[in-house]
Amino acid sequence: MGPLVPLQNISNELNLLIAFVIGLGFGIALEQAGFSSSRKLAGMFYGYDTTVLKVFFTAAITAMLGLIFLSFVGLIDLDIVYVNEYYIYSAIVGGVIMGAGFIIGGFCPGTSFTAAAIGKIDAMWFVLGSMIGIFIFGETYSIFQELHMSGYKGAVKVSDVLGIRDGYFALLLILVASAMFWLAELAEKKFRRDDITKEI
Amino acid sequence: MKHLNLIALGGIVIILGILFGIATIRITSKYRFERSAQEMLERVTSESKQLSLIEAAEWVDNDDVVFIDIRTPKEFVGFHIQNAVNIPYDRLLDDDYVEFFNNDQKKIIYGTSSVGANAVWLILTQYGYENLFALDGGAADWIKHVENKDIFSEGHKGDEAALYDYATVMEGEDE
Amino acid sequence: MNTRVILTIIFISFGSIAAMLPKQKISSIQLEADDLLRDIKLRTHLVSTDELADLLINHDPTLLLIDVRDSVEYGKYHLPGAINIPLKELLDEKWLPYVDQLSKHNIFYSNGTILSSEAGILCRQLGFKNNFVLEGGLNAWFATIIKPEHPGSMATSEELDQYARRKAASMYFTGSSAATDQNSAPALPPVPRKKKKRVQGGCS
Amino acid sequence: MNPYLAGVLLGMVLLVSFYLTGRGLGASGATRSVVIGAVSTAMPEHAEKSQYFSKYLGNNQMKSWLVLEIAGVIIGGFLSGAWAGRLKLKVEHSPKISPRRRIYFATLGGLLFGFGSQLGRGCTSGAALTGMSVMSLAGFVTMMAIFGTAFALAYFFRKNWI
Repeated sequence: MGPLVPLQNISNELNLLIAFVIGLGFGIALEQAGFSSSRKLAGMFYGYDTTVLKVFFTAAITAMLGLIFLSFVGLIDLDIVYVNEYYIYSAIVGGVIMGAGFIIGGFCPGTSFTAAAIGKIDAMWFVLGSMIGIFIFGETYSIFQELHMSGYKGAVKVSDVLGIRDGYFALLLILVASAMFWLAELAEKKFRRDDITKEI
Repeated sequence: MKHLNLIALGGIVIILGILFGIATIRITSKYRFERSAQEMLERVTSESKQLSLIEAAEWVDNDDVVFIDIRTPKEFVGFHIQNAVNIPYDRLLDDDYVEFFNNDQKKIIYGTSSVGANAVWLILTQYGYENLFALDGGAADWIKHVENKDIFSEGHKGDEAALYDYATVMEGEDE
Repeated sequence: MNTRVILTIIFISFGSIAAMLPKQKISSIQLEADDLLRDIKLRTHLVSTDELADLLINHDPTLLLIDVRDSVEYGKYHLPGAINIPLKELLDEKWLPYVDQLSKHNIFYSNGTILSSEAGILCRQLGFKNNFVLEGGLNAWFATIIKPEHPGSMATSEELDQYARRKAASMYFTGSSAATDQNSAPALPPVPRKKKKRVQGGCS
Repeated sequence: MNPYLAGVLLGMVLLVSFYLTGRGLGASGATRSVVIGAVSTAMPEHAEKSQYFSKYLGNNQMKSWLVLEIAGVIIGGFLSGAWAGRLKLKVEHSPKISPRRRIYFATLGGLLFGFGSQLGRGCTSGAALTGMSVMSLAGFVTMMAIFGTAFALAYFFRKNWI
């Protein structure tokens, strides 16, 4: 039964090798999705290229369904899988700051690494910028500590909040995502910018 | 026409999915427990449903009481308590016995050992049957202490009685 | 037909299947009456005193003995390294990390077998893994390991071997040389919780 | 690659990560490890005194795990880019702005993202994507906050992009 590393006493070295291999897959998937271009990523917010939405939701749904089925056949113990802890205010405020960073910088940390890997100089500066940002946060932590720690709700799942089974929630999300994919493709036609999409 | 094919394919997948879903729901046991483990724990610790050999022996000729022998039919034929019925482990939940278990008679379960009887008592009570008791002592103990009437000579101690004074034995072992 | 439609169809069908799956937690599939009766018939949950002696002598790190008698009896005597979880408290929140876990092999014991087997069955029913019951309890432990009886002159060689092993084990557990060892040896970690702790950290 | 297929691929990688390690993917955590590594080498006393950095000092396995994962990301991205013929050293920018302006904005965006990812306990990969896959409420909230804000601010920065 998985997850293998916490349950099967996998050695530290092998664990790190696993990290590297997973990273390889992650990098290839991101790059293949076209996330190594900030103009493609930013297209999401102007409607001419909605790859971000498509990849994001497809990936989340694939993994979500995979987890549900793996857990059903007894291959993974969902009790052990990490569920992000919910601190209301820091999640919202942090998300807002990240959103601003996204539209200004045109990357998110993961994509900036792949973009830097294929030679985008702006992405390298983005990585440097995020290091400075983290450093600033560390230095000013005493100011933000209260915000960082307030509104703790534990590792809650949406399905628990709504009081429905995981499977129902997955289906609901799939239906919502299908509608969004459809809208996204409509938007791509409406806000079409051949001059940009041809370049990236 | 290509569209129709794909839609048909999708439909088939969905129907298969629904069938699979229904099929998996049926996998779960039909013998669901009536009481939760928590309730059972309370029951186990608050009231004892263990009958000692002496207590049980008084009930042998009583019509309101049935002894249930959970050993194999072969063992049952070899020896069984007077008027006992034989229901082996794997048949206890059969539909044939539902009515039997649900009547008001007092039922005393016994097997090869106290432990087996107690386990069956626990499971059946949790399953929802009432009026069940477990014999503290197996068939062999019954022969030795009840059939051969030497209850008072040696006395059968229950399964949980400490047969040694453990601490003293451990200390005074050097004899 | 574009990729979106195909993907949507696949997702919705799999999503429907996911929604149909019965709710269950694989980590603790509760057993029902028929499963439990089968288990008990097969006696898979029982551990013999000889096996336990082996485990104790070898200082098996995965072994955790759980005394289900009350604390007074536990105080008078208990097996080396055993912790005390009175049967009444078995399902209390504070003991859950001990009984519902995957890293240790728990062996319940009491004077006889009834109390411990009740503990074992209830845990097994809740789907808790790795819980076993000492067959015969302390009575059998003393009868077979601490004060083993010579099988008599008619004994087969297996019986004699077993007797020799038990005698040796007896020496180990009672002998003065072993006394100090016994008290200090199976020093078990107070909280062997491994399972309920989720994996640490995501990306933050 | 078709975005949906890429999404399925990414989802599979995420699933494998869950199956093997019990946690999803991450990116900003690796950056933090690097920052903390740098800070504790340059000024070890300061790092120990800092309330935030000191939390992550010491022999923390998470640290090296994410760093190696990101090493994989960089190499994987490079291989994939080489395969698709996208390797090129350049500053990618809208023709309406200068490369210099693009770099300023990229650095500022990175700064905000780095800061926000620490406050919000994870970036788009660690909090939003991974969080959504395990149906974590935090994941959905973070995702909506990120994309909501980006949409809301898109108008003001349109010159940079279109």
